[in-house]
Amino acid sequence: MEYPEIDAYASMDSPIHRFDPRAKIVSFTLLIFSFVFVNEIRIALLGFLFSFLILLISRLPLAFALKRIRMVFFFLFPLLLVMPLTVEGREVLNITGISVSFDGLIFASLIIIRALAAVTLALIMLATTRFDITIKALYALKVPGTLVQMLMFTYRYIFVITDEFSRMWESMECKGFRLKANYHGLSIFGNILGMIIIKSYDRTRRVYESMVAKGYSGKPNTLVHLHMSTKDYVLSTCMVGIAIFVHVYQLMFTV
Amino acid sequence: MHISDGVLSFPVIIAGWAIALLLNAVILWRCKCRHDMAEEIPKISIMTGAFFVASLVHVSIGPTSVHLLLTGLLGVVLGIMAFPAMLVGLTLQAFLFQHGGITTIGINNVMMGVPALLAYWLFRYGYSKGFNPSALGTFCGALGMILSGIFLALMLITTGEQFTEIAYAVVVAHVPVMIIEGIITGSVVTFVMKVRPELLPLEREV
Amino acid sequence: MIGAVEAIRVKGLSYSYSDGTKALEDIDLTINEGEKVVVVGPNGAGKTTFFLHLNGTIKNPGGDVWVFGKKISDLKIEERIHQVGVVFQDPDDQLFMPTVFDDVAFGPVNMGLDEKEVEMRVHKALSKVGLEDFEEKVPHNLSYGQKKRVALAAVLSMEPRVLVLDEPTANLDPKSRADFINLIIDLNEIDGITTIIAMHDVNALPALADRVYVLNKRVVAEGSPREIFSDWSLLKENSLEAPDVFKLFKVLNCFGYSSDDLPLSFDEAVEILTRTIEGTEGHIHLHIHEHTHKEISDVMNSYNHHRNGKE
Amino acid sequence: MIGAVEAIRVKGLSYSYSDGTKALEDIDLTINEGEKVVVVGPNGAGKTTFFLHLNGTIKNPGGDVWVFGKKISDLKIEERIHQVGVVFQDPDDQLFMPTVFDDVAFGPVNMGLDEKEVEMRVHKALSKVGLEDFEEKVPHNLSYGQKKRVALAAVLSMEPRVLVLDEPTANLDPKSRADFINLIIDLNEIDGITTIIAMHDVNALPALADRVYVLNKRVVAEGSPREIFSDWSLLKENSLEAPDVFKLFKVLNCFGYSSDDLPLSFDEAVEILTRTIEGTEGHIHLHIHEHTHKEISDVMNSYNHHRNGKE
Ligand SMILES: Nc1ncnc2c1ncn2[C@@H]1O[C@H](COP(=O)(O)OP(=O)(O)OP(=O)(O)O)[C@@H](O)[C@H]1O
Ligand SMILES: Nc1ncnc2c1ncn2[C@@H]1O[C@H](COP(=O)(O)OP(=O)(O)OP(=O)(O)O)[C@@H](O)[C@H]1O
Ligand SMILES: [Mg+2]
Ligand SMILES: [Mg+2]
Repeated sequence: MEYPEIDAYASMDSPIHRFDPRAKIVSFTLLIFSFVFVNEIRIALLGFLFSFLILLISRLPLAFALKRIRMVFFFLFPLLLVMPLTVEGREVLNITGISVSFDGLIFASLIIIRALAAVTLALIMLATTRFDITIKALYALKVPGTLVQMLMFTYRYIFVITDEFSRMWESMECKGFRLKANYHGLSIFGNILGMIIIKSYDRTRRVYESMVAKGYSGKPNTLVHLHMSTKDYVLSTCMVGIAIFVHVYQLMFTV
Repeated sequence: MHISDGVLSFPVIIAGWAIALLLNAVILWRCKCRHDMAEEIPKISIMTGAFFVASLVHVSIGPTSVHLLLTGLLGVVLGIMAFPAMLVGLTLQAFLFQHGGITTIGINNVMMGVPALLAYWLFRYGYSKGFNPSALGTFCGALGMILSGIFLALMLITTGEQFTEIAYAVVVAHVPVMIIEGIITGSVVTFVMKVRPELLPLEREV
Repeated sequence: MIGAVEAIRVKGLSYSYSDGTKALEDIDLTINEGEKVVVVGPNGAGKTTFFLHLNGTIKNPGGDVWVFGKKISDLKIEERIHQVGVVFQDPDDQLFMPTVFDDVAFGPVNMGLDEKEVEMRVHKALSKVGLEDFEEKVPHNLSYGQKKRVALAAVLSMEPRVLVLDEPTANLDPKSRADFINLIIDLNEIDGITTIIAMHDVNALPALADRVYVLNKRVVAEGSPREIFSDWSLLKENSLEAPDVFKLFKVLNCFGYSSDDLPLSFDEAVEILTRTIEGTEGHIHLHIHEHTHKEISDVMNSYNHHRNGKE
Repeated sequence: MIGAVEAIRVKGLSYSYSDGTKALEDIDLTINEGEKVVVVGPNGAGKTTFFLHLNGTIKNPGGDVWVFGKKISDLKIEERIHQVGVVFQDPDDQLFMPTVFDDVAFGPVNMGLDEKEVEMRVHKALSKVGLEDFEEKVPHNLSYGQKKRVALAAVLSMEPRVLVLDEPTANLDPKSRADFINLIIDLNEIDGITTIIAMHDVNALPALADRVYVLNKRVVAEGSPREIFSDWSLLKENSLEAPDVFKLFKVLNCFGYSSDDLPLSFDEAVEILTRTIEGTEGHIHLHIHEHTHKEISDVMNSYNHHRNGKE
């Protein structure tokens, strides 16, 4: 089982890496929301190209990025096959009575392009900052402390539990078990899962004890050092500008 | 099945966020009044971590493989805290693995969190009426899954009529997963009842 | 020790878990400032439970713990964590923040210190455990020994006067184990921190103990390591063993080597041997007389009690 | 050993984890049937990774492992688990069924045995580890030492010819540790099971090893425990130590006790001492001559390498 190492390349250097994490989160989130609600395929395509441009600027290894981005494509690819058949519209092809509609094709493409733009931006946002700093930036952005802490601790324990789970899995395989989708296999899997839940539950007590031993009272406890420079202001203004412009342009275009 | 970015329409997404944030706020506020948050925060976090890891397992059915959602189980184990746990889990899943989407975290939270809450209430109610916990677990696990599927279908239909056929297909596709999750949830409940019954929120309220 | 300051005093402490498990019964003990105390006892004896009382994690109205003369229930959190720091066994339970820096800074931040002071303490604590350049590292990329050190640093940064360690040497390779033991000794001897340690590793015990408490729900015995290890029936009843070196000198005694000082560790053994041989004008006789075999088998039987049926 | 059956043969085995961590490099080794072999090495040396190859959990096209003359990749699962059983360190990772019976029956059931046979094997395995009446218990409620035994029984029930144990003595109290060691020795000597063990506990090592491999990504050394522990630079480079008893006899040698047999454990020490003293007509002289101090400090320096700066 692999660790979720999204920030493996966070220590590289690029203008995106240097972008203040708070400004990065705000402007990328706005961009994502903006591109996702575009209705015009040409504008969506421009948005995707823009995202890809930022990916190039960020110098993240393309293999790393594409491996993650293509997941979305695989997930949505069936739409491209189904929607031309189910959506009514201008017919481009008629295969033995089944009509393939142009509108369906366009609509499916639009969805996929929007999703690709969004996932590319999200990937860049996360991959160019160490995950702990992203979480601290959320705190600095006044996201409620309870949620930020839950994100932080969950993130940390994903690694611990992944190790634990792999060890349990190994020891089951050693005894000749292979997970198959039959009743026996699934109920054994339920046992492992139950064991994981019990072990994690016991761990919650020990972790809480060690937190209390350090004076924990439920408030977030990190030092955050982040400084906005002029460059950060300029860059985020540009991105917010683009996010807004896309929709203004679309309005004018469709009118 | 998470919803990706770019599929749903603006009003649906915004409604999703609104409901999700409101429910989370209410649940956390209620929790703050009844429990010590200092104790609840590490508890929810680590349990969320456990579910996160478990949901990365792929079960192969025939030529394809599905990864688990464990909606019903989350509800049965965590009670109403399953809802905020789901928010945290989905956020990390979207960010770390690109499962689902960023803009759809809210709607996904509702789509899976509400069935989790229903599964929890049903489980508690059934248990207090003396039903067999294992059978109840199986039922709640299956119910959580199929409700998520139905919610997803409803949301697709609300977004646009282009999705009508796909929405039906989605519900049908959820049936095998529903059976899988039912069996798994049932055996987890059996296991926990035997080994560590105090872990399930049956007598106490969460 | 006359005039010694009482660091920890426990009187009539009993505790049962909510499921009814009786973990502690009527514990009475006093530990002075600057002492090194080890608590031993079989698995499930209540060592960890006892430690949870020392820093107020378990709130127990049924028993009293005084820390430097003040009742622990009357202390404010910031005061309490400044007095007693507890390092638990599994480092993964204690490193809950995303980076090493955050983990070590966690306590000081909770104490309400200002940023400068927090940073200074983090540097100091990390350099004590020899991990100066690890601030930005992520806990899951550390080795087990390194995690243990970070867990210790995270408590040292609160600058406690009493340091409580639960099984500090478990799972470490021999070098890391030796390093960790030295680190603890330094903290006690150089920084004057009182250390209270629970452990199963009897060969490492003598280096870490001025005094030993044997715990098995209640305090079964108290004394110097030598006193405890000399009492084989005590050891047997509490699933303990004596260090190999100690047992070996018991045997040497049977062979006519006569010294009342029985060493507990290798270093001490060398020192005592040298001293004894020099004291006897340069030589010692080891010989077998008629009772020797009987004496040896007595020693073997008393100390190898856990291996019955194997000889 | 001429005519011995090769239980495990590994040739040119290398392995890197998917994140690029090189865990094993060009491992070559052969273990014969009936041997007791211990693998030592610092934390992160690749011991656990190596063990995962022995029963095919890690599928590695880049290196070959033969079990009783057959390539492990060619064996069917049921055959393979009948040949090699692995017991991991943390018993909680291995016990996932609601009762002890189910856990011990798990392997045999996966092997496709019929009910009668499964039950018989479970009884046999549980009686081997001394837990006859525990079938209906919930593993989660057992003590740590008992859990370790159940984890072992769960592998014994598959009746493997080779038993692989990862750190069997970690976290056990002294009695449980001694019991567990004896159990392993019995399995080897009475049942003829080949045992391969990874551990950090050098004081327990001699009892469990005919032969030692020092692993540190590659096989750094191989030899009898005595040979390995005599090579102090090897120990130093691999974060190891020698048993206390062994070091002590090195010192006795400086004092003029002359015996080439250096004992590795307490029991052996007593035996050797008795033999030597009897052989020298009932007595031995220990004395200090001019070189003694120098010799002793050499021994101390070589063997206490992990404590530099502390003496
Ligand atoms: N949270 C808990 N709820 C119920 N019982 C508990 C709990 N924690 C510990 N116990 C029980 O209390 C007793 C004392 O446990 P404790 O952990 O203090 O022992 P210990 O001396 O630290 O043992 P070890 O050497 O194995 O660490 C044991 O019987 C244990 O099973
Ligand atoms: N699943 C994994 N993914 C990536 N790297 C791993 C994984 N498991 C282990 N490693 C790395 O491989 C190396 C060998 O690890 P291994 O667990 O085999 O060591 P070990 O000798 O068993 O150590 P220890 O004595 O601490 O148990 C280490 O550097 C470890 O960090
Ligand atoms: Mg303990
Ligand atoms: Mg290992």
